[in-house]
Amino acid sequence: MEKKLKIVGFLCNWCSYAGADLAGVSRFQYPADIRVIRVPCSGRVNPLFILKCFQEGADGVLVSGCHPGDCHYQEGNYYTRRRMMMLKDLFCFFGIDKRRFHISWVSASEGKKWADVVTAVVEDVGAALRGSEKQ
Amino acid sequence: MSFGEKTVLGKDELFRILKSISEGCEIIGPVMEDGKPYFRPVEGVEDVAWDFDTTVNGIKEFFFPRRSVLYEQTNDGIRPFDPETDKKRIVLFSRPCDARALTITDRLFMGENQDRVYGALRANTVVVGLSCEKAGPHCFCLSVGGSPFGTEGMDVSITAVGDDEYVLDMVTDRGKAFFGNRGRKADSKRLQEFETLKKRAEESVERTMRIPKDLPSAFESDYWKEVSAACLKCGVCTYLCPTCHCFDIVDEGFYRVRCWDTCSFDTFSRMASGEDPRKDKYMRYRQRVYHKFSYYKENFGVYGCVGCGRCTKHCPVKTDIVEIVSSVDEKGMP
Amino acid sequence: MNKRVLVIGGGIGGVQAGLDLAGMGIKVTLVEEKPNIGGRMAQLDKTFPTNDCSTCILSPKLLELASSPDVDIYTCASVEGIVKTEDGFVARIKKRARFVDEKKCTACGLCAQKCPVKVPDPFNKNITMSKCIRIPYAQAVPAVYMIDREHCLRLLEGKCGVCEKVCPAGAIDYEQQDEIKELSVGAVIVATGAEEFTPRIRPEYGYGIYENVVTSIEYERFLSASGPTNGHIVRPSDQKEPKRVAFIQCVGSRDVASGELGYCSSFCCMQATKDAVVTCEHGPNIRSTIFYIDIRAYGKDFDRFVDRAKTEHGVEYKRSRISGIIESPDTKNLVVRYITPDGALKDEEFDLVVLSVGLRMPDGLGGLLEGIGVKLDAYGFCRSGAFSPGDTGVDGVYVCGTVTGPMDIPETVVSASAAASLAARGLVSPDREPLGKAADRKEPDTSGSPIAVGVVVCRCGTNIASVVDVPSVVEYAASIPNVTFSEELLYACSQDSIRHIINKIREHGLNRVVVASCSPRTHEALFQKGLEQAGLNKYLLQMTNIRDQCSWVHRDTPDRATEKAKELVRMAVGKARHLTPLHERYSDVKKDCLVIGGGLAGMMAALDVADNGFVVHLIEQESFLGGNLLKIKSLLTGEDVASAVERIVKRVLEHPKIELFLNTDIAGIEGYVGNFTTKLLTGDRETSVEHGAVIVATGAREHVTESYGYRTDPYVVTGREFETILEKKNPLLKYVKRIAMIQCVDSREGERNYCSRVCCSQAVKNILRLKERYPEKTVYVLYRDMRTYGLREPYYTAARETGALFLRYDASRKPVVEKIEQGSFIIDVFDKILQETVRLPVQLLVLGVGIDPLDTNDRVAKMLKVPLTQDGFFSEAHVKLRPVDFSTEGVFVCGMAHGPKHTDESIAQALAAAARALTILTRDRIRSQAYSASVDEALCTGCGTCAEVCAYGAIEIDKEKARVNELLCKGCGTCTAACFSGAIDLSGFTNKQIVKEFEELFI
Amino acid sequence: MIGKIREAAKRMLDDGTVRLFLGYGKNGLGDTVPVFLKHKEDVEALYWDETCRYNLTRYLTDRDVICLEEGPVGVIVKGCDQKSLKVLISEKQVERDEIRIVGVVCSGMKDDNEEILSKCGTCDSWNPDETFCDIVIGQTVERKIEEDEYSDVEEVEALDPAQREKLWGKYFDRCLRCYACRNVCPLCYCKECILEQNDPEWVPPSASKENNFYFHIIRAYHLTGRCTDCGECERACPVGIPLRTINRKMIKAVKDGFDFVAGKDPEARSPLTRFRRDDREDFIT
Amino acid sequence: MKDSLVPDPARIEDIRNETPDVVTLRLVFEDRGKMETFSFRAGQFVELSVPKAGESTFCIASAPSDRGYIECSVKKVGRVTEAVHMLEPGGIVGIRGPYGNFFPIEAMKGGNVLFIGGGIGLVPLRSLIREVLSARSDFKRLSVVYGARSERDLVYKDELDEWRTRGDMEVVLALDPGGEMEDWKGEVGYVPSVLEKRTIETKDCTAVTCGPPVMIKRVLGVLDGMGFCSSQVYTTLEMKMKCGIGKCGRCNIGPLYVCKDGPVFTYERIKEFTEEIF
Repeated sequence: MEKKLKIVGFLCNWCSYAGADLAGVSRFQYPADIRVIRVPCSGRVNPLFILKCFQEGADGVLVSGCHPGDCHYQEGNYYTRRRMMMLKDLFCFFGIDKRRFHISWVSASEGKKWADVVTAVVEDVGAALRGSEKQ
Repeated sequence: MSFGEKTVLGKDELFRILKSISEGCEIIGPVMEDGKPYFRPVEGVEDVAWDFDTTVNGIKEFFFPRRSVLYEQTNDGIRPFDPETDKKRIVLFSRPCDARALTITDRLFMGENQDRVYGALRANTVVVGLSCEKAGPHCFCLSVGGSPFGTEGMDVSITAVGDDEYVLDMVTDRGKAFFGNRGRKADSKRLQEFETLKKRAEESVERTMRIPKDLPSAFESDYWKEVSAACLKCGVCTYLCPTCHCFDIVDEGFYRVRCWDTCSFDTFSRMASGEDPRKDKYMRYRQRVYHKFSYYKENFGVYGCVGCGRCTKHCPVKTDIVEIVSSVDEKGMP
Repeated sequence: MNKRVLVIGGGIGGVQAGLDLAGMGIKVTLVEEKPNIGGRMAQLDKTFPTNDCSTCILSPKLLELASSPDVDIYTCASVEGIVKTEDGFVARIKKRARFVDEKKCTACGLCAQKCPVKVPDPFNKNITMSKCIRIPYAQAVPAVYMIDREHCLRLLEGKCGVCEKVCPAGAIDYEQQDEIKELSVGAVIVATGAEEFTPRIRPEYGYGIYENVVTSIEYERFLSASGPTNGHIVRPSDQKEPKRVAFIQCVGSRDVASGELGYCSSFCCMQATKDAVVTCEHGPNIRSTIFYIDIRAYGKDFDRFVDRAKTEHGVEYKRSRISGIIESPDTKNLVVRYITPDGALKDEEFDLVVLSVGLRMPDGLGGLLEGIGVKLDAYGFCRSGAFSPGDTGVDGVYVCGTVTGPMDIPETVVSASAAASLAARGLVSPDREPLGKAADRKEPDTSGSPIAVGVVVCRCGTNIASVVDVPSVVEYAASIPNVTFSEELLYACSQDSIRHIINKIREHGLNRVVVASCSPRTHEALFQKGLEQAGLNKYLLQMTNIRDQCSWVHRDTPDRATEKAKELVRMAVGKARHLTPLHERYSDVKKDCLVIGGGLAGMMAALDVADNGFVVHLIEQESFLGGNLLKIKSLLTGEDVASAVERIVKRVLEHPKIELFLNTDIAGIEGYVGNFTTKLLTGDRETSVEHGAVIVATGAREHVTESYGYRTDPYVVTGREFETILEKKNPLLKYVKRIAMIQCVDSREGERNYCSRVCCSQAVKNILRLKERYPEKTVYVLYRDMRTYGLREPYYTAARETGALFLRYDASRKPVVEKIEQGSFIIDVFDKILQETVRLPVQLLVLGVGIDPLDTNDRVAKMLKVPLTQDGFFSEAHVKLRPVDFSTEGVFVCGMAHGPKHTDESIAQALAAAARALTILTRDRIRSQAYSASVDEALCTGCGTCAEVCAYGAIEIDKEKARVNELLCKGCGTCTAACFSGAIDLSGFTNKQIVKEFEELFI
Repeated sequence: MIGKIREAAKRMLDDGTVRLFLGYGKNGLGDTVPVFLKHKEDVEALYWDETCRYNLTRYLTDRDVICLEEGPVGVIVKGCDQKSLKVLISEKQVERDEIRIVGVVCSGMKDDNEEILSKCGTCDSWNPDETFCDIVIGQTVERKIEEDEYSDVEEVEALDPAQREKLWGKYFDRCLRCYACRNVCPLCYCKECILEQNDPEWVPPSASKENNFYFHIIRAYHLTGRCTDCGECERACPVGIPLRTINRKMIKAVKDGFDFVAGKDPEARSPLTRFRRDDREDFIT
Repeated sequence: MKDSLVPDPARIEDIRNETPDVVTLRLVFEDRGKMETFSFRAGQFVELSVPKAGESTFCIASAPSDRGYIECSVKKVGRVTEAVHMLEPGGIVGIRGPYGNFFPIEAMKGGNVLFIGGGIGLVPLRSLIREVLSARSDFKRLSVVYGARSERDLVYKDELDEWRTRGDMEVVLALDPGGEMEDWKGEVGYVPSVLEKRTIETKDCTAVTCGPPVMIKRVLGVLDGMGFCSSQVYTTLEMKMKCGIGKCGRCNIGPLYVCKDGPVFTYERIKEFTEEIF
């Protein structure tokens, strides 16, 4: 990846952060473009955070939580799902490239998936930026 | 500014002249957007509307932009941002009220501690005005010292005088220098016609604002609570007002930005500590009225109002400042 | 009753027992022979199957123990004798002189720097030299130096005395004498552990002869970042990186030839696999080969780990017998001569050979134990009955860990907790006086001081430092506004580092601390404690993960990893600036315990909690107690199951503290640690119980297979059914002459890629019982690996000796059964020895089908908010060190709900879960967390959106304002993201803190 | 009609059922304005015609004007306003018994050009809900309701992302950040809007195209699942931003995604405070 | 052309903690020439800005006679002031000013001066007091009545001690009821009440007060009751300001701009606009 990207990842403490730790423990390699903010639950991710990140200059944002049903706080991620669904819809409607905003479910045991998700997100964000540069 | 300086031109000729003198200039003029007239930067003179109602915005924002970066705060210190003034600008067809508003804001921005941005934009811009043949339903310029044929604030005034002919008035030397000697000297017939049109235009101003002699006496009246009840505390009136000039200075990242602000907003005078000397809606509404019709006059000798009527026209709940100010004597005195 | 417990041995077993006892409020004296606690685990590099850094997970426990006010630790000490008294025991403890005052030593290390005497370093298995005054390793607890009395010039010859001169703390005391202390205790836990086998007595391996033959524990030190080679794998002869590394399994284990070590050491297969994987990770060109007999990957997720080793890391597994190792004198390379399964003799050259040495009991322990009447087995292990793990036969004396037989770390931890629970009996009660709470520390008010952030960047040995340029991160950190101090540490988590950080906090007046190291999930508590000790509120700590989420995953782009680490530090500082002190809330503990499941584990857990004086609500879905055990007749070790079950059930039924709910379902569980309310449904009757802890012992079930014609033919049975056939002397046995046992049916592949752990032993048990009565019958065992781990191995040996034929098959070439008619089958199986397919005519098929998780696990897990593994068993908080805990506090797991296991293992786990539950029930109040939602009333419109999304009912709208019940709030923050006005916020993760954290990224 | 409205207001003010009555009046220019009546003598100021477009429920939460705790308030609502009121009640901003609702049958409001408002064409509640209002004034209107096809939304959706960005860019470039849209909205009742908080500051206050994008995303997101399409924002906007199209985009999204329509039930909460275990997942990476 | 809205960078030479939420910054312009020519009078204020946070108005706390630096005391109340509290010595801030009018020190000469301050309101008074003390002999009796919520909320504690012990001025310290600890030796009570209990010679006396709006309001009442004529009483007002030069339009009280016409006003001048002040 030639261009360094700034991608902010909001990870829930119990699943995705643990999954990201596991990726480390398992030494799964992935691009260094992501900066992780640990939050207790993906339900903590205020949609305003995402807007603020973009406004401050983030190339991409990833929100990652427990798989539906796995939320340590029972149902936080279900709300996250609805919120992010709406937010992403709104972004699309306003013509903001949806490849810059991702939501994923990564469990504590999915170290590999975490590495894959980051790789894919970095790819996508990069593609989105290249696309907009062309324009 | 005497009769003698007025000249007459045909429309085509005027168009050509405008085209040639605006060569290389940034042109600002009235255009229609989604069915409403706005002043906007335009590509060329041909894009400009010649016949239009009161525009939604005035020309204020081209001198006092909605947002201007004052400077950037870098690690190496402060790097002021200059407004883009390397290009000359020409404002076409400013209505007399909007042009006159410049002379009002000039008193504030161009006086002591001259405002750099405003000053620079003022200096590089020629204002070409267009007289109003007929006042709009919300206009009341005559009540606050203006006129549909007024030329204050213009460098050149243009007036349509029928038969696709226009009377040009070089109001300032700058206007003259910019335009040069154009057109035929207006003959007395034309001048007479001009005067007739002017009279007719002035007569078309239906609304009159009666500004109370002693506004300060009404300060503590409950009147303000009543008249402001429906106010939404939005910024429509003040942002569209050609003379409202309140601003905020904020940091956006490392940029220090000056942007519009309005006394209507809840936060306008609220301090970080939470103290707010004008915490209630009526206080802020009163502030707006007093600022325009009392304080500005006291400080700068003119009212902070040109009678364009935009505040009433665009108010989402049709709060009518003319009625409110005019009724102070009757209803608002303690 | 004397309320102190003596724990002998400071390895992970002793440490865990000590922690659990202290957690129950019992005073503990822990005696450790070595100068530090931590035992063998401290010498390991990583742990399988997660490759967690051993030190990283161990250190927090050691520190927790060392800082417990209820625990006295005697290091360099040994128990010389124990005498039984009326209310317990009196132990004679010999404390050997360190010649360093423990209270004064700051572990600054100046003495060792200046000490002129070099001696081999025992911690590093004498591979490297150390000084005569030393500390075993950087993270050692206690962090106190010690003079090696055998080499010290001052002590021996009265010369030198350098250390005394240079010690800034005046801690050196050459006059220190050994002391004998007599200590009265109520109970004793023996956790002295075992020692590794010395391969010198097997000269054919060349250990001690060839330089490049090392033991597995020595190899661990090579792998360890803090080891003699700083984590670089080099071979001793030339310090070059080996390209070919061989691991020889079962050195000293399963070794009938040498007589005494006829057992399996349990963990070596996985240790070798882990070491091989780590070896491969060290460089793309290193090849690892494991020579083995059977791969015993019987634990949770072990098989997947081995699969990954093969497929992802290219570790080669060679089933073989080693005939010898020969060194090439010029290259010092080693030729391993081995016999393949088909009998061929092969030679293969390696650069380094690692001998996987097993465990043996050290000499000399017997004296102490036998002195108080404890019996040892032929191998010298202190074995307990299968139904009474931890029991020594002597009241008040309990055992745990490898002193009872070879086992790996989680089993040691389980047995330690179990022993703690046994030792606690009579020492705890539900209505005891509240224990002395640590006096409320007065935190200095830092609110007015300017923000002073200290940044500590951990090298984690080479884990971080080999990828991230740590010095440049430190330098960068220093340039961040408000950072008034920054430095790097080799291991930030070590005790000396923590103390160092505490000193720096005081010295520099720091009021925020950023630790850039590993995961806050594992280490936050440790550093928080450090802050507390320094007098700072512990929530003024911000960690950032530059290891698991940086150095380990950006190995190939060190520059970018360094850049990322810098940004992460800056972000952490950004948040740290806005951290505020937080305070926990307290809530009362309900003293009852809920046990879900009336099988063996549930009953044993219930009994144990009840025996300690606490009321237990025992819930069983069925109308009877006993679970799976009712279908088992006897154990491999010979115990009669039926009578044992009857005894246990009777005790449960009669126990005054156990309230039994048969035919009962759980309708719902609400609440939190110390404060649960559970709704029970017995038929139509709904009751509810209140309790402080939950033990999940729901069990598992035998797998139902459709393979090999099971259920369609009465001559195809499961191992368990065959046991009944044997027991009932079923007439079928008369007809059947030839029996085939097929192992690993539907197991260790596909969806069920796990080992059920018990089936091999079950087969062995069945063979022994069968052959006992019908020696003439032919038995074939078709297996993949025989996993009769630990002390089950001799039974396997015995089964082979009965003449049963063991044929190994590969998963890729499974036996093919052709049914001729009912009760007549031909099995085609590829014989690895003959290298051809053999046809076996048999009349009975016995299938080793293994164990399935219950389908209802999912429901229970959701109610308790605990996770399941990918296989559907309950997933514990940590596979190594928290084997019966869940992440959710107050909820514990035991028995087969956790995963397949043997009877004794289930019981041990049940006792362990009970012990863990007791650490909560014995407290009067528990502290709840500090992170909680709070409402800014000036902004709140009372719209109730927050209350709508709160899963815990922690928010209600009162007088048009939202109000948070802090005790119910779990700190998830879902409400904060729902509020439109920004009126509700989450302490510790406020909008502002989070924004300030990511804002730093865009400067 | 107007007689009945005045009569109802007069009665309520007279017998003390309400202490304040919110209705429509006229200013000196003949424009319709909201009026706040305290005395029964003032009811002559009330008017009713097809320019009574304002959604008066907005004032029920205006703390500068009305303090509901001080006593009941009467308010005129049209069928569309009634939806906002239901949301306000569900969100505990207004208690049903703090107000007296005078429902007025509406046959569509007209804009300044005398054209019927587009929102009125697809409106399904020209007749206020009799079970919800205290009184309903006017003859029940029978009419065929045009199916709302969301063609405005779909037109935008049909564009490619770059065109969409350009389209909204044009509008947001115009936006003055006067906040008329927000301030006129009956559901923007926060004591202090998130946009005015500066620590953290979510969107800079200055009006630039970029900043305005974020402002409008936040506005639309905060109305998601709550907006009843009363259209006041679009009406109030001095620079003609098609704000209803944005709101309706979200109304459509909520309808499609969660099968929810706001303003039908005074008990129903925003779908963002609810979930289904099988909610859509197709947007998950 | 110099833009009045563009500040001059100044370096923080020293930061002192006054109270848990008040710090005093000692500032020196980066441009030496600017420092040398920077002159102001007691009562004037500056606009102080921190990058990424914004700009706010602060009274100058040092005295014109303190050469070579200026001092500002900042109470943590919002975004800008919090950012100020995060600053470290050596950090750079922006300064515009001095702005506003000042205390008519010349007119006070030859008479008594009574200083009445509350909380952070002592800041502008400190500038004046230091200035007055630098020409002590020009004045007659000097009295300070100063109160705060609690002992730790008193600003300039060292200086207060110094004033109290120098013998040629009277210093009365008061803490709000409930804010005092056992060992408190000063007065207990709100400033206006403490003031009310004292007998003060109003002849030839100038009263100067600053503090929270409610305190000022009550103090003005008390002074009135004591017989002070409203032209004898000065107060310095706080208003939200942005530009400091009378353009941004928010700090007016009636036609008076606090930034230009103030912040120092006689009671006489602001009497009719009290609704907008308090």
